[in-house]
Amino acid sequence: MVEQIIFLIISAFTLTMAVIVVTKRNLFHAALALMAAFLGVAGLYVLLDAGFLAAAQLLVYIGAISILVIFAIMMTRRLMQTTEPAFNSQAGFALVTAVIGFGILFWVFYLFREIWPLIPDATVPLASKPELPQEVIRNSVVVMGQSFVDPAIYVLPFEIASVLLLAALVGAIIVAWPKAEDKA
Amino acid sequence: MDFIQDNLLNLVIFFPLLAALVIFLMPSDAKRTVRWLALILSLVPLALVMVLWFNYDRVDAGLQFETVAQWFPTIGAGYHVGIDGISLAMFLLTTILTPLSILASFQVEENPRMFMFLFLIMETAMLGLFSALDLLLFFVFWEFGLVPMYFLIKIWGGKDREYASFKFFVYTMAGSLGLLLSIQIIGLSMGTFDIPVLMDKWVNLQAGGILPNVNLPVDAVKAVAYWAFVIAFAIKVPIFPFHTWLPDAHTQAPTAGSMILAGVLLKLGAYGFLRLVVPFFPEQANLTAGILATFGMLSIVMGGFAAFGQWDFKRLVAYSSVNHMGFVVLGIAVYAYAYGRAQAFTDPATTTDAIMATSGAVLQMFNHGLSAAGMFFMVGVIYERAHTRDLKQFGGIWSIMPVFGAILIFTSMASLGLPGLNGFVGEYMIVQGSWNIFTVQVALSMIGLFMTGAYILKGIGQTLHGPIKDQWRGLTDMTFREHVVIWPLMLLMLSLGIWPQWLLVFINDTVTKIFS
Amino acid sequence: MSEETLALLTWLIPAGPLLAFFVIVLFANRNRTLSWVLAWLGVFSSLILGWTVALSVATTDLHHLETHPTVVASAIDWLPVGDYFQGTWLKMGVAVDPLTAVMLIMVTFAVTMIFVYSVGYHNWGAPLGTILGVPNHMQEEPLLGRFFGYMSLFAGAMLLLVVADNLLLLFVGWEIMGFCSYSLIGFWHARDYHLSPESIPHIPPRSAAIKAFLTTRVADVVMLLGIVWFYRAFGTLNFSQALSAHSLEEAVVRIGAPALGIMALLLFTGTVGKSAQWPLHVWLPDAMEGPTPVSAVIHAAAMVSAGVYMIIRIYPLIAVGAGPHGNSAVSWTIAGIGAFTALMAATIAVAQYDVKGVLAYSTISQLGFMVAALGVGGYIAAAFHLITHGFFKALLFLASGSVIHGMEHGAHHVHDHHTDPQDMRFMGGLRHKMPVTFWTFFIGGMALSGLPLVTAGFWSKDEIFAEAWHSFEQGNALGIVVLVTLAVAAFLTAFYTMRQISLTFLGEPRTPLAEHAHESNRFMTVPLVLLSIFAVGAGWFGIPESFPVLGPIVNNNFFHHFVGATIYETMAELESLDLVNAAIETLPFSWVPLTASLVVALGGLFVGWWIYGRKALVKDQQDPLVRPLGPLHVFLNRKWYWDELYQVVFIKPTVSFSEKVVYEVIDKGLIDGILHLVALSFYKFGSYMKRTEELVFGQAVDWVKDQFLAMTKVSRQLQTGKIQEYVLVSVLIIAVLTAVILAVNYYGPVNEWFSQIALFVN
Amino acid sequence: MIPLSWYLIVSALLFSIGLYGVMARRNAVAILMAVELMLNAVNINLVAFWRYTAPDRAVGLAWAVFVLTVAAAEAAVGLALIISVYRRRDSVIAEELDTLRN
Repeated sequence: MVEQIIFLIISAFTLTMAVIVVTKRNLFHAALALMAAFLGVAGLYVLLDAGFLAAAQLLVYIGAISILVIFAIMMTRRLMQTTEPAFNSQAGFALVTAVIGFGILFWVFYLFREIWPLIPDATVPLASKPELPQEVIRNSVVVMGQSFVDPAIYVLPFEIASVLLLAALVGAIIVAWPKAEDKA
Repeated sequence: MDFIQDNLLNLVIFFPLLAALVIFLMPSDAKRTVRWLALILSLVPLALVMVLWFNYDRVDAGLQFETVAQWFPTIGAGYHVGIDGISLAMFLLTTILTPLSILASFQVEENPRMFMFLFLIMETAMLGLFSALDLLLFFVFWEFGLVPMYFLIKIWGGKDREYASFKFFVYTMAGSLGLLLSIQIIGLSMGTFDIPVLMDKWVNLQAGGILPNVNLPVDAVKAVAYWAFVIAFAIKVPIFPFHTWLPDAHTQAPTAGSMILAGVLLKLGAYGFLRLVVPFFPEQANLTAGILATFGMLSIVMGGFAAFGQWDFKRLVAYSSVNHMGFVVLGIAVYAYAYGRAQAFTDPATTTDAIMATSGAVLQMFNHGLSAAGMFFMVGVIYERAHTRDLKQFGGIWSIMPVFGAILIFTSMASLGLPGLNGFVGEYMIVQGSWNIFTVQVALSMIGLFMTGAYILKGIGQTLHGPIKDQWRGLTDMTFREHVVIWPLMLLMLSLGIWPQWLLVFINDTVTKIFS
Repeated sequence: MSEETLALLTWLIPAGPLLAFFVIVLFANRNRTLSWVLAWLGVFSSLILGWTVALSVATTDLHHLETHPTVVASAIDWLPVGDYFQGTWLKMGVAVDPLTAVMLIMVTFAVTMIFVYSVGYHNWGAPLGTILGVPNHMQEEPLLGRFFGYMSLFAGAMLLLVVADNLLLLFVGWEIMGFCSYSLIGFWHARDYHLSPESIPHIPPRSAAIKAFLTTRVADVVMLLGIVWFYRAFGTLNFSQALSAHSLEEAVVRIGAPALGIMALLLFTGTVGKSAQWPLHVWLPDAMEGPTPVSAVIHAAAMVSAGVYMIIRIYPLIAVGAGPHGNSAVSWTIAGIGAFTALMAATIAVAQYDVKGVLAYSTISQLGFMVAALGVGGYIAAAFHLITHGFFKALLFLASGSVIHGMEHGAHHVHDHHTDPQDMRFMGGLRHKMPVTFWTFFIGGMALSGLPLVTAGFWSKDEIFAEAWHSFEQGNALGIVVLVTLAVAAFLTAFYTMRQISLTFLGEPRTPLAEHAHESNRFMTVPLVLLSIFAVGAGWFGIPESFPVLGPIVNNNFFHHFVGATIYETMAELESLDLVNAAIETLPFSWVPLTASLVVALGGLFVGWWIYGRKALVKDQQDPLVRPLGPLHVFLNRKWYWDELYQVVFIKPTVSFSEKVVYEVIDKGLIDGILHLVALSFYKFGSYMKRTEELVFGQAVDWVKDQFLAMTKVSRQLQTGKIQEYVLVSVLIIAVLTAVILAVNYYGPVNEWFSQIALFVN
Repeated sequence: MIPLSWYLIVSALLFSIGLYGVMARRNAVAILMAVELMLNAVNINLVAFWRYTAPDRAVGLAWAVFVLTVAAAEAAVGLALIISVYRRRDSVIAEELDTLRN
């Protein structure tokens, strides 16, 4: 019961923040809301016993990406006090489309209601979070960590990801490099 | 009050971050407020460090003010901080230099809010690194300190700032990749990132074994990890072949940036050697100490020659950092040599050598922090007025700015290592400690010591001496604010030169504890 | 006086000038009068304290001194090394033994005289000079405060060095003096010379300053190695502890006497630099660019004496290093360098025209005497000559300064600012213009050339000759070499001294400058008179008992016994251990060295008088030596071309190595080259990816675009190039498709399909 | 006890909101933020499925981490692009950036 309430609170918070992100005109506030939304997501992870991901979420999203976004906003400073409308001409269509999209998705869930029940029920498999011994939860990250450095499983994707990061880093710097002719 | 007493160290570390956020929330156009607020807030950590200083227990010179918190237990990464005499000295240096640098950058007109924000963030990063007792935490702070410096150079730097900042960033990044990988392997195999624990578990792995969890041969991993660590820190120090980022970064950085960069950031590398490399890899360190000493010698000599070859005053000072940090490396080499062999703990003469060289290295770190910051500030002062750093254009400044001239000579002499000022004590201790162990390297490094004199005199002579040149007639002497920045540094230099023990006893006790 | 009081007083000796330095620099430097008053207070306090301490040492019983030479010893913990709570410290302290005492007498007095003189030399009270950093003739030096600040620091450093009880503190004073000499030589940093080819070559003071500092620093860094080795070998830097017979014996057992010899040579290198011995002598003549009081304090009282003082301090180490178990090469090196320097400098001095240049080279030469004396074991002789030389050379420099001052006055009077007032060829006949200066200079010159029986120089030189001869009698070939070389040098000394006196003072004025020169003010003349007393009297404390006639009359070779007591017992023990060749002993009288010194002194003076004094040079007359010596004279006048040689061999290569090789080639070329290569490869990779991307996706997009374009006008509206519209459209399409699939297959086979998925999921 | 579907619904909502932002905002930075929201939605799905169906295997977490990585890279590059575009065109309004057209 408590868990459900917590879940609802966190979700509500996250979604409200998300809405603020996509609606607020002042980009800086939007960015702050974005940080909050990330925080909420991290909370969901915690509810899902994925503490490590929660930590990573905090580090990467709130620590890195949000700061990055804020720096970007800083650098394109003039846009912060922009008076232009926040939305483009097709905002209305977009809203409709988004709603339709969600409708479709929800329909899918509805169709799948035998497998993924919509209401809590201890008897049905996926209607409640399966109870697990703590060490399994604990172990999960160890398993993941090992799978990253285990040649048999994920070591290749892991290294590729690392290289991708570095490449992105260098690429980003190179792209953001002002060419001589832009200096003017 | 109890709260402050109990969480003193955490407060010192994270107060600057708090201050940074406060600064960040200020309106961007309130420049004066931002500056003064930043200055006052940056004085708080100094006061807190004073409290630390007087509550520090010298009798047991070990780690103190420790805080251990569960951060992510399943991989054994915790929030673990604590300081000993070495960290304490670095804390003092950091918290003294930050307010001075902030005061020195009052004339920054372009978005001072951002500037101060970055500065305070950097202070937290540095303090955290100097007190981190958890590898992951150490690495986080390590990278954390990188970003603000990058932007400081990139946004407020000189005309080649893009090149310099890019070089600085990528160089250090390249170093820390290997560092990250080795930290991962160590943590994964040992199941913990806690440095004190690792110093027992990791160091005492029996050779020829297989690392748990990762199934890799111990020796190979240790060898690789050792070099990864060494290179990461060697780039930061910087040691001779990895030093070319430094002149560019220093030359392009704003004055305050150079002050902190030379004053504290370079020390991060040396600190890494002292705190991680040698204690984690005693055997490897002992085996490769000779190489390390040789590279230290090369940094001293090459840095000296390169500095003498400069005609850009700031670049000259920048190269002097390579020259001076070379002595630190030399001292660290002795530490590496002695730490890994029992003889250092039994034979009193060798013990004395090791203690002298090691505490000399730490003292030299502190001293160089003071004198380099002072030199960069003085260069900044003259640059603000003359808008050039070309030694060929200067000349006769002393007759126009007598006070500036006197202070410049004082700081230059401190960095030259004139006895009676701070530089000499550290260098003497290092040379004394290294002589019997690395006789050849020490003897050769004397060439570098000679060149120190050469380039310092070149700087003074080209700037101050000579007949007055008409284009400098209008220059005004130092303002009150500039005096407030430089005098604390000068007082520290003098006090450390005449009565070094007020600081040295803390360092010496910790080092002695290590070697007993 | 109790030992504690003495210790306190000893601590206070250097304190006065150092305090004066800080007060002047921080508060008083704007007020010139206050500055020199403060500086005077400082040096006078150290004069009084120094003489008090020295005399109370001198009055202690001699036998007690021989057993306990270190009368005053007081040290404080300075540097913690190792376990703090077991009190392992590197101590700093002061000590006074007979050697220190005599040094205190000489240094404090000479320095005080120089301070007094400086006030007059800088025309205090005259209208204030206007140009900073250049000499303002006949006007008050505007930077008098700065001058006296540096001078006070200099004096303080020198006294610190003298009373230091350990090598490190000595080195501290040593280096601070180096810095002060740099600052004072370059005191007129803005001065530039516009020289005509025939005039005396000068280099700007600022270059001379750098030259002095760096040349001595070459030696200092080597000396630092000697110091650290000393500490490692003896476990302490304290002289009396480390250089006691016991610890020396232990050291010999541990590392062997030859190692000690090398250590001694490393330390001796410091002396070579500071005391301007060949090959590092080149800085000293150029150091004459400083104000004359600076020349006096650097080249007579303080700095150059410090070098010799240091090797006298560590004499037991040298003796052991060169002793029976050691290597005689040590003594050969030291004595050889000393003797060669003495001779070379003397020859150069013969052909100089700069009144201060002659004195500069005579200083180098006299220091060579001391070093050589020490090389042949003349511990006391070296110390004796050090003291006497300190007095009469200070006198000579100040007197020459007074001469220059008079000449400048003349130049000012006739508004001639092109003639070099230091050039002796433009002087002459100053005897009547400046009588006090003349007589004091004359006394100093006689002392320098060792006029027999009267002057101090005679007794100290005679002692050196005696030592050399004695060591030759002991069967050491080195002795005779040194004796002969030094004899020749002494002859030349007497000769060039007479030449200088004749050129400067005798005959008739050769220029209007000399014509209108006049005596200097009291500030300058009083010190001259006082110093000249010592230049004569100092020698009478060292008359050997065995000396014919005079010896029995005085019947107390005070200096010998007093200074000898410093290491008398140590050397005796060492000899009993067969670690040194000879202990400190009273030399048997021998006619050979006496006749030698008599002949060279009188002969040199006579020849000098015959050539220069008999009929003095008239206006525009060439130096009579130029024609007979021919190219040799040029060679000597150009100082054996050492400067040119070093310029080519050391300085130019160093500069180009730094600027071209290290910076351009290694840093910029090699290291950065590699870096840029890496960066470049990144760029290339990136651009390559970009091209492929354009090729593949770009064309794909174009294809889609063409398809759309092929469609009707309506659909054409879709193709706006606006990414967000694409997103919107595609999302709509996907949604519709999904809906259709679901709707159509809801009751169809899709069910099983779903259930399969469900099974997989479960 | 929370059914899996709740997480799915939340993530679906989050996704749709992000989608709306992507389609409707003018400022490129805002679009980027919306994209981040969508990625987070995906991660929620991954983690939820992992926890409910395969907690003993690393697959869900691992992929979530990869998504995280990609998100970081994407943010870096995207922002870099925006900044350079801003430098070049002095504007980051998506509507005005129609270079794709021709």
